[in-house]
Order: sequence, then C-alpha cells, then structure tokens
Amino acid sequence: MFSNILIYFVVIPLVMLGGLALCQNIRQIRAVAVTGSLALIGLSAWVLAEYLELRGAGNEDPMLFVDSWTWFAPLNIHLAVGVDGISVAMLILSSIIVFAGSFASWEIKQAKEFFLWLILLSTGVFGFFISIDLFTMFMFYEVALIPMYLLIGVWGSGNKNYSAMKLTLMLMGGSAFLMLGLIGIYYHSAPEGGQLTWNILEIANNDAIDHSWQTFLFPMTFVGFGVLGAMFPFHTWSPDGHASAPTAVSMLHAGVLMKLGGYGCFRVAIYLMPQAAHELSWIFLILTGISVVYGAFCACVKTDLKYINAYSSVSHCGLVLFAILMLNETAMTGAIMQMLSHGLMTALFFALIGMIYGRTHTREITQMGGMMQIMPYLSVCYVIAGMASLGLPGLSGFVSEMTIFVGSFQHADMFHRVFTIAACCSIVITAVYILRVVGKLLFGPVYDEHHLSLTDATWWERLSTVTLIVSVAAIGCFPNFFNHLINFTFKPAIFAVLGLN
Amino acid sequence: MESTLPILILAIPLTMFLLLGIAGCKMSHKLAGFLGIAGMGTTLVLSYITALTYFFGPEFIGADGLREQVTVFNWEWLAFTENLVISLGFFLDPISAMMLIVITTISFMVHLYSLGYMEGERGFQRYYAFLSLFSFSMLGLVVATNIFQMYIFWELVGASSYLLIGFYYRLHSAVSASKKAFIVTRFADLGFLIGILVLSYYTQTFDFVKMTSDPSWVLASTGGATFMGASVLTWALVLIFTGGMGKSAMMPLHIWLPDAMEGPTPVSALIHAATMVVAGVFLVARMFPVYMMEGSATMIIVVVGAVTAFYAAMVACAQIDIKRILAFSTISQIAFMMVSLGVASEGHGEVAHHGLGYMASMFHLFTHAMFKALLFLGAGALIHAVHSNNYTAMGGLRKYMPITHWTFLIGCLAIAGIPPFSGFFSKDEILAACYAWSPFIGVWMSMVAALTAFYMFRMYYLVFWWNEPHYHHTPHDAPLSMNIPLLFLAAVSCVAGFIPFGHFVTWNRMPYDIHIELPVAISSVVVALVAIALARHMYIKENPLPAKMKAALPRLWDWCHHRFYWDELYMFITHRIIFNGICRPLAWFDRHIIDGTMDSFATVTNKASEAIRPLQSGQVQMYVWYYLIGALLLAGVTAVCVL
Amino acid sequence: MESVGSIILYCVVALSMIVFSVLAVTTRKILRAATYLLFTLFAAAVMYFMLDYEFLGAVQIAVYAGGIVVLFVFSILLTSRPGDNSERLTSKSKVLGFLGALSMLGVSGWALLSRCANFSSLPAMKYLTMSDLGTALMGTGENQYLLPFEAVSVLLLACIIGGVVIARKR
Amino acid sequence: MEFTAIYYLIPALIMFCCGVYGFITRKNMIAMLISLELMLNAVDINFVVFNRFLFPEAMEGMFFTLFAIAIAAAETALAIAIIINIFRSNKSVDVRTLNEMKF
Repeated sequence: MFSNILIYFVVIPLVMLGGLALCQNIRQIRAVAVTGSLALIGLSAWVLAEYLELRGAGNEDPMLFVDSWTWFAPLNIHLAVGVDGISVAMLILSSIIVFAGSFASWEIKQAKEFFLWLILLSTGVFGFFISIDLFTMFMFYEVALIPMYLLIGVWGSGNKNYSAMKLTLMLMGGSAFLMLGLIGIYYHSAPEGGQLTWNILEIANNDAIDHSWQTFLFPMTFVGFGVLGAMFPFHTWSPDGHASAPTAVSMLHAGVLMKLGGYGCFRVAIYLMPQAAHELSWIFLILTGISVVYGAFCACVKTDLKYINAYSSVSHCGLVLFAILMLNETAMTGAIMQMLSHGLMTALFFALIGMIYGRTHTREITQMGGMMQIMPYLSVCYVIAGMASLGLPGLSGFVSEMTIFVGSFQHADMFHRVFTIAACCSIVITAVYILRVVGKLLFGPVYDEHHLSLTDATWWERLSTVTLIVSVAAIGCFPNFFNHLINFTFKPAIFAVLGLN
Repeated sequence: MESTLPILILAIPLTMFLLLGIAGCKMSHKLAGFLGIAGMGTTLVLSYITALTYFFGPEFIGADGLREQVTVFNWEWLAFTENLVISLGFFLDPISAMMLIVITTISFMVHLYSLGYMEGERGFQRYYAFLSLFSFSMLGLVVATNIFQMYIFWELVGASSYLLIGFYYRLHSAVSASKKAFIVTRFADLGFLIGILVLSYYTQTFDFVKMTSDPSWVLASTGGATFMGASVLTWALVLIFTGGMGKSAMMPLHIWLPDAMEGPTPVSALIHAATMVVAGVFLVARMFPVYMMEGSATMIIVVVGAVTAFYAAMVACAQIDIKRILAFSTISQIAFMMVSLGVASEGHGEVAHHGLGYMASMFHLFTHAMFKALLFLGAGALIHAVHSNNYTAMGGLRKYMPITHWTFLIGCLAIAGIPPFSGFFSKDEILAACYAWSPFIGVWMSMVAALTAFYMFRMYYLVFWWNEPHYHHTPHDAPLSMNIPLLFLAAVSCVAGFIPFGHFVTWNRMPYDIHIELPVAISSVVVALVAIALARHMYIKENPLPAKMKAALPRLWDWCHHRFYWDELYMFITHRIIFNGICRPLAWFDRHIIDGTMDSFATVTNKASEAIRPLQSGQVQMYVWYYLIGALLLAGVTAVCVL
Repeated sequence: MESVGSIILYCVVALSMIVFSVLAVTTRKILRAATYLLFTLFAAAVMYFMLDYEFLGAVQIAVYAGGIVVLFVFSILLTSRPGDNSERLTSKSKVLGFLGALSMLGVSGWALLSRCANFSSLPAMKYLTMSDLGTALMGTGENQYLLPFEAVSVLLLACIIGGVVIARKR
Repeated sequence: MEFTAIYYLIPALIMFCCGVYGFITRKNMIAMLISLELMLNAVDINFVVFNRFLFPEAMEGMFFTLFAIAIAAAETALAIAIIINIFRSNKSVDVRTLNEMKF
C-alpha cells in the first residue's frame, strides 16, 4: 500500500495531525505546520516530475499511479487512487495554498485546534484529488467540508454563526444531490450485469451508464458539485462564508475547496456522463454565464473587501464551469488553468485582506484610504493581485481567461459563441471593481489618521504573499508548461465528450 | 538576422523594470535614474542599429526588389489549438522599424528629461521602473508577430499607462484619471478581443504575415458569413478598430486622454502624445491589407477620424490648461493619421492613390511624435517654472525662458504645417491623400488644419506674449538635462520633413518618391498663415477681443470649454445607468431575492418546527389525548376499510 | 344456568366495580379516590375468584390492596392536607374527557359486543394447585416462567434502589 | 342466565374508560396514578378472562397478570417516590406545572 506515492498525500496530513496533537506550544505547532506543508509541496513537485517523466516516456494511460485497495467488499468500495495532469495541477495548487495559509495564520489564537481542523480539511482536499473511487471521493469531500463549519464558527469574525451555518447547510444540501447522483451512478455502473463499481475509470471505460439515467444523474451531480463551485442561484453561501472566515480558511476555501466543485463537475458529471452533458449543457451554460457577469456586477457595489472578493470569486468560478460546459479541448484546458489561476490569485487576495484587516480592524473600503503610504509592501501585493484578477498579461488571470475565451469561441454553434462574447464582458466589469477598490483603498490621501501608526508586513506575511505571487507569475509567464500538463487529459480517446462535439 | 540584438531590445527594459521595481526602494535617486537612462540608452543604440540595418542593409531587399518582412524570432508561448498559437516574437518590417526609432528616441529623451523634471520627487525609482515597463511593452507591441502578441502588449501598455497616470497617487484627481483611462481603454480592448476572436475563428490564425500577405484569403475564409446584416469580416475589423479607438482616443472613447494629463508631464509626452496613443494607428496600419478588403470598415475609420479631428480641434480652442490643449491637439492629430489610413483604401481590396494615405499617415506619426513630444516637454518646462498648468498664470515668458520659447515655437510651427518644418510635409501628404479620395474630406481636414494652427498659436501667444502676470519667483529656463531633449527634438522637428519617407515606409514596401502637391500645399500654408495671423491679432497682447468673442458666442464657448459635455454624458451612463441602474439593483436582488430564497428555506424549516414544537408540550395528558385520538382514528380507518 | 347466589354475587361485584371506578375518578377528595380504588381492586379480586384463579385473587388483594393502596394513602398524606379538595374541574375539560372516554367506550364496546358476545360459558378447568404454580414459575421448560420471574425480581431490586435514590434527601 | 366472557369484559371496559377519563382530566398526579391503576386492572381482568374462557388449560394470561401486578407495584412505588420528590421541589403535585423538561 505504501509503495504508491499518491497515498502519501493523505498520510502526510494524518501524520501532521498526530504531530499537532502532541504539540505543547505555538513554536512546535508552527514547526509541524511548516514542515508538513513543505513536505507536501515537495511531494507534489515529485509527483509532477514523475508524471512528466512517465508521460514523456510515452505512457498514454488516462491515469497514472493507479492503485486500488479494497475497503468495504460488499459494496465494492475501494480506496482507489490515480492522477492525471489535472489532478497533478490541483495537488500542486493545494500544497502551495496550504503552505501559504500556514504562514498567513502564524499568530492565530488557539493555534493547536485551528491547525488540527485546517489540516483535517486539507486531508480531505488531497484525498479528493487523488481518489478515483466515487465513494472515497465523496467521503473525502465531506471530510473537507465539515471542518469548515468549526473553523468559521469558532475562529471567524462578524456574523460568524450565521455564515458558518449557512455555508455548511448549503454545501450539505449540494452533497445530498451529489450523493443521490453518485449512488445512482453506482447502481447503473454495470448495465449488462456483473459487478457494480464505484471506480471512475471502469465506469468510463465501460461507457456504462444508460442514456436515460444519464439525463437524470447528470444534473444531480453537476448541481451537487456546482453548489461548491458557486454556480449562480446556489452561490450565496460564498459571500457570507468568506466574509466571516478567518484568513487561512478563506484562502483554502476560495483557493482550493471551490475548485473541488469545478474538478468534480468535470471528473464525475461530464467525464462519466458525456451524452447527457452534451445535451443538457445549455441549461447550465446559461446559469454559469449569468454568474460570470452577475457576480462581477454585484462586486461593483459592495464596500466590504471580502464581499467584493467573494463576488469576484463567483464570477471567476462561474467562468470555470462555463468553460467546462463548452466541451471542447481548449476551453476545458482553460477551465483548469482558470482553477489554478483563480485559486492562487484569490488566496493571495484573501491573505492580503486578512493582513489588512488584522491591522485596521475594518474591511470597509469607505473607512480606509491611502494604504499605499502606510503599508507599501502589502499595497503593492494588492495591486499585483488586482492586476492578476483583471487579466494583466504576465500574470495568471490573462492566460486562463484568454484560453477560455478563445476555446469557447471555437465552438461551432452560434449560441455558444454569442454567449462567449457576453462572458467576455466580464473583463471590463472586473477592471471596474478592482480599480475601484485599489483606488479607494490604496491610493488617495490617508483616510484615518490612526492608521498612520500601522506597520507593514512581517516576514511570515511576506513569505506567504511572495509564494503566491511567484506562483501567479509563473503561470502567467510560462503558460505552455501548464497547458501541456493539463492538455493530455483532453484527448478524444480519453475524453468521450470531445468526440461528441 | 541574428536574434541577439532584438532580444536585448526587449530584455533590457524588462530587466530594468524588474531591477528598479524590486530593488529600487533601496537605491538612491541618482543611481536609479542613471540605471534607467543607461538601460534606455543601450536600448536606443540597439534599436537604431537594428532599424538602420533594416532600412539600409542590402540583405533585406528581397528578390523582387521589395524590402522583406523579417520574423527574427518567434517563440511559442501558449498553444490554444494546433493553429491558434500565441507566439512571442520579433517582427521587423518598415513600420515596426520606424516605431523602434520613434519609441526609443522619445523614451530616451523622456528618461533624460525626467532626471531634471522629477528631481527629488517621492517615488523617483518607481517612476523610472514604470517608464522601463512602458518602454518594454511598447516595443513588444510594435514588433508583435501576431495579433495576440499585440493584444498582450496592448494590455501591458495600458497597465503601465495606468500606473504612470496615477503616479501622484495621493491626489484624488490622478487616481480617478488613471482609473478612467484604464477602464475606457479596457472597454475598447473588449472590442479588440472580440474582434480577434471572430477573426481567428474564421481564419484559424493569429499571424500577421499570414493575414496580410494574402488578404483575399482572409475574406474567403469567412465564407461570406454575415451577422446581423454585416459581413463577419466587417464586424471583426470594426471591433478591432474599436480597440484602436480606445487607445488612440478617437471619439467617443476619447474622454480618458485629457484626464490622463494628471500624470507627470514627461509621461504625457512619452505615452499620451508620442507612442502609446498612436498604437491604434499602428494597429490599423499593421492590418491595413485586411482593412483594404472591407470598404465599410475603412469608411467607418474615415468618418470617426474626421469627426474626431474636428471635434478635438474645436475643443482645444477653448481650453485653459495648456496640457489639455496639447492633449486635444494630440487627439486631433491622431485623427488625422486615422483619416489618412482610411483614405488610403478604396475598399474592395484596392488602394487609393498608390497608398499615399498610408505612407502619409506613418510619416505624420513619425513627425508628430517628435514635435508633440517637444511641445509636451516644453510645456513641462513651463509648468516646472511657474508651477501651474493654466495659461492664465503665464504670459510674457519669452524673456525669461528663451530656450523653451524658441523650441516651443518650432514645435508650434511644425504642428501648424509651416514649411520647412516637419509637420508641413507630413500634413501636406495627408491632405493630398484626402483630396484625392474625396474633396469634401479634403476641405474638412484643411479646416481642421487651420483650426490647429489657430489654437496652437493662441496658446503660444498667451503663454509667451500676452501680458505678464505677477510671478512670485522669476521663471527661468530649465536645467541642462531638460534642455538637451528640447533642443534635440526641436532639431529633429526642423529637419525630419526632408526624410524621403516614401522610400522607407509604404503599404506594400514598394519605395516611391514623395511629391509635394503644390495646390494643396500652397492653400494649406496660406490657410495656416491666416489662422496664425488671426491668433496673433487676438492674443499677442492683452486686449478685449477674446472676451468679446466669447461673449458673442457664449453657447459655442461653453460647449467647447466643457468638451461638448462628453464627460457628463459618460458620468451619466456609468453612474446613473450602470452603477445605480444595474449594479445596485443586481446586488439588491442577490441579497434579497436569491439569498432571501435560500434563507427562506431555513426560515420555513425553522418556522415549521416552531409550529409543531408545542405539540411536545410536556403535558402528559396532552399526549394521552393525541394517543387517544390516534387510536380512535386508527379504529375508524380500520372500521371503514374492513366494513 | 347459574345459581341465584352467583348471579347476585356477580351483580354486586360488577356494580361495585363500575360504581367505584366512576367514583374514584370523579370525587374531588383524593383520599376518597384512593379508598374507592381500593374497593374497585377488591371487586377485581372477587372476579378472579369467580374465574377460579384463587391465587391471583389473593395476590391482587395482598399486593394491590395491601401494598399499593397503602402507598397511595401515605403519599396522599404527605402531599396534601386532609380535607383538601382538589380544584374543581372546568366543565370544558370534563366534557372533553367524558367525550374521549365515551368514544373509547363506544368503539371498544362495539368491538367487544360484535366479536366476543358469543363465547361459550365458563369451560371446565383443572384445579390449579400451588405446586402447579410453583413449577410453572420456577421451571425453564415450555410454559414455565423462570426468566420473567428473575427479570421481575431484578426490576424490583432496581426499583428499591431507585426509590431510595430518588426519595433520599439531598 | 349464563355468564359468558362478555359479562366480565364489560365492567372491565367501563373501568378502563373511567381510568382514561380520570387520566385525562385530573390534575393531581396521585389521582392520575390512581386512574392508571384502574386501567391496569382492567387490562389484567381482560387477560385473565380471555385465558379462562378461550384456553382454560393454559396459564399464560394468568401469569401475565401476575407479573403485571408485580411490575405495577414497582412502578407505583417509583412513581410515588418521584411525585413526592416533585412535591418537595415544587410544593405542588399539579401535573401542569411539570413542563420544564419539555423540548
């Protein structure tokens, strides 16, 4: 079992949990958190290298490092692992954000409990990305969701009980749909008789699920994951949840957890049920198209930094689902790039907002101004994050958005192309709300004289932000690397839905 | 051609940006300034070598006697599909070589000038970092090998322009001006992007060479598809032109440029007069063979250009801020170039008048860059001396600032089109092309030229003559580092007109001689002289004539002074309609309807459990009642079923 | 055909059972209610005798009349002063309760009369000796009840402990 | 006249209904307990009667009643202990005052 490299993505966090349980003081806790997250980064880098090597050697399997251990035989549940380029990208993203998040919560109160929950959450996240068994995938998904309730409810700010409750309940509601869908998939995974299976690869290989069932199960799973991906009518947990969550939780949540939604939509809903995806995509395309523009418009009038960013996440994550639903290679590559890009960028945003909030104790942009004079380092980082968000070339936002737009526009259908143009409009609206915040918050005269005594970033804050900025710039400057990494997954041979278009 | 020099041309400014941006705050002003200037100087030398080799080197003349287009290098940067690939490359052809010269020259002059102008300013290192970033982006833009590379650098120049306009970020006006500039150009870029998407969807390529070398193929590739009545190619080209309109401040997307004068004056000279704002012209010129295929697209260009030129000239006559006057003059002059490009095409794939307009446009771009930079830098010297942007605070300055005065005069003469200064030659070609295309446009543009002469000399006389206000400090000429650029650019403005431009830059790279069309030349010079004479009469010394005129045409003055209320109109659209009419209702809708629905699920559940909770009252007798009633009901049901 | 004596006995027993149970639930003096309960219990015991279950009747009298009613009386004396009337019932609850009981009576009575009216008269039965009972209680075979017996004894133990725990002074 | 089962069952039924009435209407917990005893006894009689009339050679009903009596005794003792305890703390045996533990 331990010969498979992937299993360590779950083992390391579990070891960290054990270590944290033994810790006595804050220094030990920090040491464990930093060592563990460094180990995770190292591990994901190693997986990346191995993955590229295997692919370079001509390995054309849809998934690599595949392994499976029986867990509960009567229902044929396995702990099955395996990765493709997308999972590798997601693993890298998660490990970077966990790393940056640990530094961003350097001085959190009740650190031991906080980190315990945080690491449990990341266990769920990593487990989700390596799983290819629907049941274990779902289990890890829930493991990632539940700690959120406590993290927000205990360490949050503002109206935290309400937000924590709302977030958890809405996501649980999504999970209910999802579970229905997954069980449905399981019971239709072997239409010609034989062993039922949860394994994604086997289901996809058999091309198993009956068409009429697909049209029922596809919306179930898509909505189930879509709730976490902040799809239009189900996005309202996001602003409240993000606004109340502590810094590192916001980072992980917007940066990684919301990606679970997009990843799941494509890995389960579309990968396993291509015909239904092809037929029903237009419904969800309209919904996600709405969330792209609508989220951006809503962000324009909000005055709370976290609300602005949460709505911006709605818009950007909407773009992810939008592109996935376009069902062509370029757009879907773009969707994954957008997941990476948005994850890093929004984590950076939330980290900075947390740092600013920790100093000024307000998140209202009307209560602040002229931060550039007071904390130049954080302000510059904020401008960079803003520029990444509005799609400045050289940073990650540009490449992902352009890949999505170009890809979506290659769709043969006029409806899809016109819709793409509508989605393109979001880049202008994004510019409006980003510049509005930057102008009000960072530039101009100092609003509150008490702020003049505030200090600039500390070293751990610098480390956290620099990590994220470097990652954002790396994607922005060398997009082709990530493009190739992701692209392999979307071969018509592997991805049935591409053949349909 | 070897690719070392071209790589360095792009790499040096980028390195300088990173160096100054990251380590700048640790450096002294002097070191930062020196590094910036040294970097730009090296780039200047390399660019000159590259451009001059290209123009004069025999190895670039192809077998057919035409100057070749060279793709020096072209690295794949992002492959969307097999055909649609963004490459980062270096494309050398006459216009990009010319732009290399223009950009590096002006940029170097501005670097040098800023050493004096920005002395002691807070954020001096940041300023030089941004200048380097801008130079990098602009150079990348002009050497783009494909339309998407151009879009990338297009965005980057927009961002660096944003940063530089907002350089004085403590001032509200600077912040809002920078925001405005970015958003307006972003809106235009949206058009550009959609245009690219449409074009690339049909042609399956981003590559300029592929598109421009065989434009009829582009037309054919669309397969005659139409959208809402117009052919998709027209749509694509007009949308791409929208991007150009945004950057080049054509009506109705011009509103950001006057406000952009909130930035430091050298920045205005570099970005908002000489280089970035002509990116739109450059874009159209780059795609010119494709534009040639669609008469309606070029028609739109001509109309937009002509209207803008006249509008901006009118407004420039009624401004007080000298930088705003120059800004509107820039808009007007760029509109000249646009018109000129438009009239170079007959539509349906034919060039008009041997593509004279194309050459004239590029020529004017070149000369305008020089003299407009000169004028802006001169204005910077004036502002440096009197600490005000308004001509009301100036007057009689010719005595105190002789160098500035003479160089400024040369700039004014050049823009007014008086021989032998450079503006005369280029403007004459443009007018000739206009007359050849349609006499109406010709007369219209001549009128604009007359207005140009008038408002430039109005400013000149008001600043250097008129009567002298009381100065707190005696104004004096700027330091040497500021004067050198002035003198250099003045010299260039004097002689640039004699460059045989037709030998270097033509639409099909076929060299030909420039003729001065005497009737056009003489009439335009006469008109310009009359306008100058009028300006001299009105403004040489204090007299009631201007006030009288203002009183005679109050409505016209108001409209011109308020720029025909375009800003107010935009304010209305953005604030009233979009912000208050769309964003706020949407946000309300989100919080109250969507979120309300979600919350109402919780509320309904809550209410329902509240409602049934009293059943569990703790009164055991009530439970007995429920039991009894239940039992009786059950009995009743059983009875009904059984019997 | 039954003897007259047994008819009279039956009538007395049935009437007293009905009358005293009605009185037990309608009287406002709680001590009297306990007394009426006692009489009802006696009536039930007599009924057991009439059905030839002498042992059961004896237990009924011993445990109920001797034990439980005494407990009632003690507790009544502890919790209320003698002579206290419980408050007058509101007519609404009285009517409702009456209706509830009456409908219960109606339904069950109808069921009884329609289903059980034609059972045969008292069949003959082997006389139950004490040793029969004892074997049945102490055996583990078929129709023998050691396990419930033990369960009840454990329950009684638990009850004793529970009573002590609950009633002791804190 | 012959005493069939119904002659025993009807008084028991009436007794049971009295118990129901009392349990529903009385507020005094001891009175409720008394009503409860009435119901219990009515049920006991039913067991015995059915045993006697339908299965005279078996003893299940009889034993069931026997155990029921034992358990009733235990239950009454406990209930009375609780009632006395409640009386100590509440100074009342009114059942309506006992709703602190609801929900």
